[in-house]
Amino acid sequence: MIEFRNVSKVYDSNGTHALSNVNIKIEDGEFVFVVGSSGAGKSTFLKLIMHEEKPTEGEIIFNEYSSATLKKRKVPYYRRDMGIVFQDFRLIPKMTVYDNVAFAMRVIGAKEKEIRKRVPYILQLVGLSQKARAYPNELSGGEQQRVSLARALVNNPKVIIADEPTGNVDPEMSHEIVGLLTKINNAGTTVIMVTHEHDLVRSFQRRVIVIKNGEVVSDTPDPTHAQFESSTPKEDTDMFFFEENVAIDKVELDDVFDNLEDVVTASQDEENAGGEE
Amino acid sequence: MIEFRNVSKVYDSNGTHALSNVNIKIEDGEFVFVVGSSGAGKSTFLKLIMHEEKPTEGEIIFNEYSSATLKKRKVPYYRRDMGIVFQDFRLIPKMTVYDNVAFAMRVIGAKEKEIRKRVPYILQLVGLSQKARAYPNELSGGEQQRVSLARALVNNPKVIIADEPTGNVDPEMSHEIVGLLTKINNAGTTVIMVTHEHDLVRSFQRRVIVIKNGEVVSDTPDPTHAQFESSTPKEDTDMFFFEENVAIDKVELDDVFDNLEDVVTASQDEENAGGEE
Amino acid sequence: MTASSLRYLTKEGFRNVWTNRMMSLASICVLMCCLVLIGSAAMMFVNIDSLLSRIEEENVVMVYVTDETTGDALTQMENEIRAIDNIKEVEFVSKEDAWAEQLETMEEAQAKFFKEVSSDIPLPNAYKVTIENLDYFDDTVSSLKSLDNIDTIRENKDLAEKLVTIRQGISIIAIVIVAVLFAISLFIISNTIRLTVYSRRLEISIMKSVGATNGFVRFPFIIEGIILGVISGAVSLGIVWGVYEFAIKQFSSLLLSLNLKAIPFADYALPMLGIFVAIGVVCGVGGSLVTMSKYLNKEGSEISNV
Amino acid sequence: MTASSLRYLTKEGFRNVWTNRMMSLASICVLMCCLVLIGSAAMMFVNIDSLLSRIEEENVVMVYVTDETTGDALTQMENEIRAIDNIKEVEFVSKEDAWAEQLETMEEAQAKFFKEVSSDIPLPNAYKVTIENLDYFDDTVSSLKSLDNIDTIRENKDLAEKLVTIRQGISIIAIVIVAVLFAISLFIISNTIRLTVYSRRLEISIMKSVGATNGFVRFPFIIEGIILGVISGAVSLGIVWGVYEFAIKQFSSLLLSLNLKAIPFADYALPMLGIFVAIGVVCGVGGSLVTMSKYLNKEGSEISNV
Ligand SMILES: Nc1ncnc2c1ncn2[C@@H]1O[C@H](COP(=O)(O)OP(=O)(O)OP(=O)(O)O)[C@@H](O)[C@H]1O
Ligand SMILES: Nc1ncnc2c1ncn2[C@@H]1O[C@H](COP(=O)(O)OP(=O)(O)OP(=O)(O)O)[C@@H](O)[C@H]1O
Ligand SMILES: [Mg+2]
Ligand SMILES: [Mg+2]
Repeated sequence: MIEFRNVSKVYDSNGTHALSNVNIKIEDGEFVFVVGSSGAGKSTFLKLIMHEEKPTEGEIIFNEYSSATLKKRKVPYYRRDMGIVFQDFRLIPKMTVYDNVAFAMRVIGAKEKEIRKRVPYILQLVGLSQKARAYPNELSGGEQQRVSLARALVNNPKVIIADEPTGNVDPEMSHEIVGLLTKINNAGTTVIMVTHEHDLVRSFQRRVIVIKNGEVVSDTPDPTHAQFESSTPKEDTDMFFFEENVAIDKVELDDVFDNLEDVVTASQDEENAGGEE
Repeated sequence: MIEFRNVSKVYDSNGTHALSNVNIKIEDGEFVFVVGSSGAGKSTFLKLIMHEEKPTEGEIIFNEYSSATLKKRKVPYYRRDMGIVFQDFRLIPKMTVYDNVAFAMRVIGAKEKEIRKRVPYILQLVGLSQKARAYPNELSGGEQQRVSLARALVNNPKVIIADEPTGNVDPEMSHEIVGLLTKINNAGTTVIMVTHEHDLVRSFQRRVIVIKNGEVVSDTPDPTHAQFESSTPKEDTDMFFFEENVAIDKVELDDVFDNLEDVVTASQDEENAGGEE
Repeated sequence: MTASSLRYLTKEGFRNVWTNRMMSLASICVLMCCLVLIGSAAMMFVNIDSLLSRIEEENVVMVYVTDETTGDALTQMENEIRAIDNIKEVEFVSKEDAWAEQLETMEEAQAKFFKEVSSDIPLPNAYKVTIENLDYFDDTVSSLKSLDNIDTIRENKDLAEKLVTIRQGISIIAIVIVAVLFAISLFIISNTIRLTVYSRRLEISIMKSVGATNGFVRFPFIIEGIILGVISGAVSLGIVWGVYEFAIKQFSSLLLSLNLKAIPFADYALPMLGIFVAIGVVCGVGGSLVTMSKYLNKEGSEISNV
Repeated sequence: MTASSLRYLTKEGFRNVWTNRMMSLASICVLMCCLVLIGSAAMMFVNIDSLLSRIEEENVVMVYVTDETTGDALTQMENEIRAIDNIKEVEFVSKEDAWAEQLETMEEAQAKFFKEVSSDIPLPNAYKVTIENLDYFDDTVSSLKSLDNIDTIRENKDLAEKLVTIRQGISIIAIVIVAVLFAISLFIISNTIRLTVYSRRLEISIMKSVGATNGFVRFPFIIEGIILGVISGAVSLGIVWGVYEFAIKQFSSLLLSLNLKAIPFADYALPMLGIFVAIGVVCGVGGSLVTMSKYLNKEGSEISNV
């Protein structure tokens, strides 16, 4: 069970209020989609669960642990109950795909024999058997992402935390991946997945948490009622920070870039047109 | 004008045939979507255009340059005609967002005064004015991606090459970004964009190049006829590389992961169900 | 930690030496340079010290015996002198020998003059007493003075003291120089190791975020440190040895003309190897552990700033 | 390159020193250690050399004059001696003084004996001639021999030669040691710089992929190298100076007892500063440029392997 109690998170370095007063409870065995626009605080939400960041206020309960009292020494053991797919993959550059995945098993002291059986199986599951001996920098973006997924799955963890695990793969494969996660969830594993692909959320009818500007604006077991989209997203985040005149002097450029509002409106029109096609 | 003449690319390090015998011609002012499954060779296609990789066979013509005769010394100047959004962003970690974008202008010797006008304008265009003083590691994934986009746009290049520029942002913002690129394209700039979001391709009716296993399998100005999806994608890439028995001994795991074919079939069923909703 | 973990981590340590070979090489080279410097300095001072101690040996006290003492009395006296502490050597110099030697050193004219003047020998019999340890020079001389049948004692206290001062001074200089070299080496090595660990902080941070304990992350670094330390210790010893033998050969004519013999390196090889390897291992292991703790203590997302 | 680019790149060089302060500090420290070592060794040898040259100065040739020479002849002779090349000092020693001095050094008994035997002085008058450069010792002595009124010449060729050999030996040792220190320093510094550039290869590669020319990427590194070189050169000079003064103070009693005076540092400060800064800048700039070319020559995607 994961519980957020009045959690707020402010990043010290530049005072960004990433999350404000979040109260959420995720029961064991749930499958939760977390959606929200760019910079809304989704990754922060996950980082708080995995204790990579500590809340500025409030506390996070994970099973018997509380973020307020968790000792540094205990963090590695705490994380071993989780399988995490990082948004930036976090593969070890000096290790092959096989070793990257095996590393997660080695960390918990698994036997070499077990590793030799399990890792190929998992790699095959994400379609990377052929790339086992490749290094991360020899992989395509989607392949790297799948290695990160494989590493998260390999220990058969109690909770799977996936930060946009399908951002770099094609829609078919996205569906396969979420299908895989659903299967794992059906066997009792909690799955928390951040995604931008609303198609996925619609296909797999699960609980959806919508985060907007650091606040949970919607939390519903039925995605048809979830408010994915905010009406004027850009103006939320853009505050015309610079005092200087942002117009540029070259005339042709003015032509090209017009002004901001026009672009937004135009593209939204097109989106509406395209979406209903 | 960009032209591929019988281009093949084999990565030496592990002998991967990333592209085979590609013949493509992209005229000035075109807007091209490049789609294909993970590992198909899309990024390789772009890397060949930007001369980051050299073709194993054939040659690539970009305006008056040919990849076969381009001198090392000339590469920086060659690249200045291009604005590139990298799949892995490639932001300089030690520079702020502002400096990262300004860097592209400084490289071409722009005046400080011009930079001070232009950069805020571009940052505002991608909705990042507020983050100008942040460092890349203080940004969310989508924000980093937009910085990379801003850097590609800032010099008003002749060609924009974007490798999944919308992979980490929400669908609305994706539409805005493509809308922006369309506007720029309307003013005469060539745009080549790799994407996984078929929605986008459908909304913006442009030329679509489909790459599959390193070959161009479809190249059509009309996306409705483009073959986005291959029927059995996984089996293309997975060759059951490992000889060992990939089954695992724990019974519950067998339950969870079933076998591969089942997963693929199940998820595709669900996809079909969801897509038509 | 299970046995299979240990096996894996040890293998990983070896593998890392190769994977990060650029940094391994840099560390080994820097360590080696420092060890070679220290070793060479040490050998130089060992030689200077032995040279000085040989000069010291030649510092003697002349004990002049009264003219009346002859035969048995002389023998008894020699035994008495030998019985005194801190005496290294006693040599009897008969007055005839002494006079002949003295005439030898004189100008011809002067010698002729003396020989013409008198056939008597103007010198007494004497004992040439070599003192063992110049630190107790005064005590020994007063013991000598308390003997019977002594005419005078000619001691060159000044020279003796100067030699002691020089030797002490050089010892201090030697210790200071070796200590300074050692400190500088430690500093340079720690800097090098800091840089190598720094360039691996991404790796460390990823390992932590996958659930590795600090011990698990550290272990391969320890193995690496040991490997690098042993290699650089052993190679440095070889280099110092080679340089030493080369230097001896180069300066052989100088050494011969000064009537000196260089100390054989073999006497020092084994302890030096031990010290070198110990320094290497301590630096390699200690350095990386200390530096690493900085990155180990962070939880997570500080990675990026690569 | 436009003026605004130059301005930006220079600023960037300064900024980088601060942004990569860990690495800057490491480089400066390593450079400093090496320069301090070299400087200290150089000062040590300068002092040893001056000491030896003072010992050499005391090496004299005694020119004994025939008994018949007196008055004007003596004066003329002194002038003749002075006219010879390579003569540093000429001192007249009358036979009375010489005899008194010799008696002084004798045993009491012996002196008494001599005084009783004869009131004649068995020594001739003499000139104590100090030779300037021992390398031309033989020439000078034969010039002296060719003078009139000379009884004998007492030259201690052996000692003179030994001193020359020792001094030459020490000069060679000094040069070898400073050269070795220098080589080792270059090596250590290049390693350090290689590591710092290595940890910035991601940055370099990104810059290149955005269209920066090699010159554009290099320029801030050049500025950085100059800054680091100047800082470490200046600080090292300060440290060497401080250490030197401290050492002089520590060993003042030893120096006094040996009747020596340390060479004042100020004489060497300026040239040493120049050399230090030059070494620092050359190392800093050269090192990073050489290392960087490896990364500059790659086109693109080799970045990742961080
Ligand atoms: N380490 C950090 N220091 C300072 N600010 C940060 C840091 N990490 C994130 N932020 C800021 O916090 C806000 C939320 O970031 P977060 O990464 O949670 O967004 P997100 O919802 O994951 O967005 P995306 O979909 O783009 O990944 C953003 O405005 C971001 O700039
Ligand atoms: N540097 C490299 N060395 C070796 N193989 C590589 C390298 N880069 C890519 N590959 C391989 O070439 C193939 C094509 O890679 P590419 O990056 O072009 O795929 P992609 O179409 O961009 O995929 P994605 O959508 O996942 O980014 C992949 O199988 C990949 O593993
Ligand atoms: Mg995120
Ligand atoms: Mg790609």
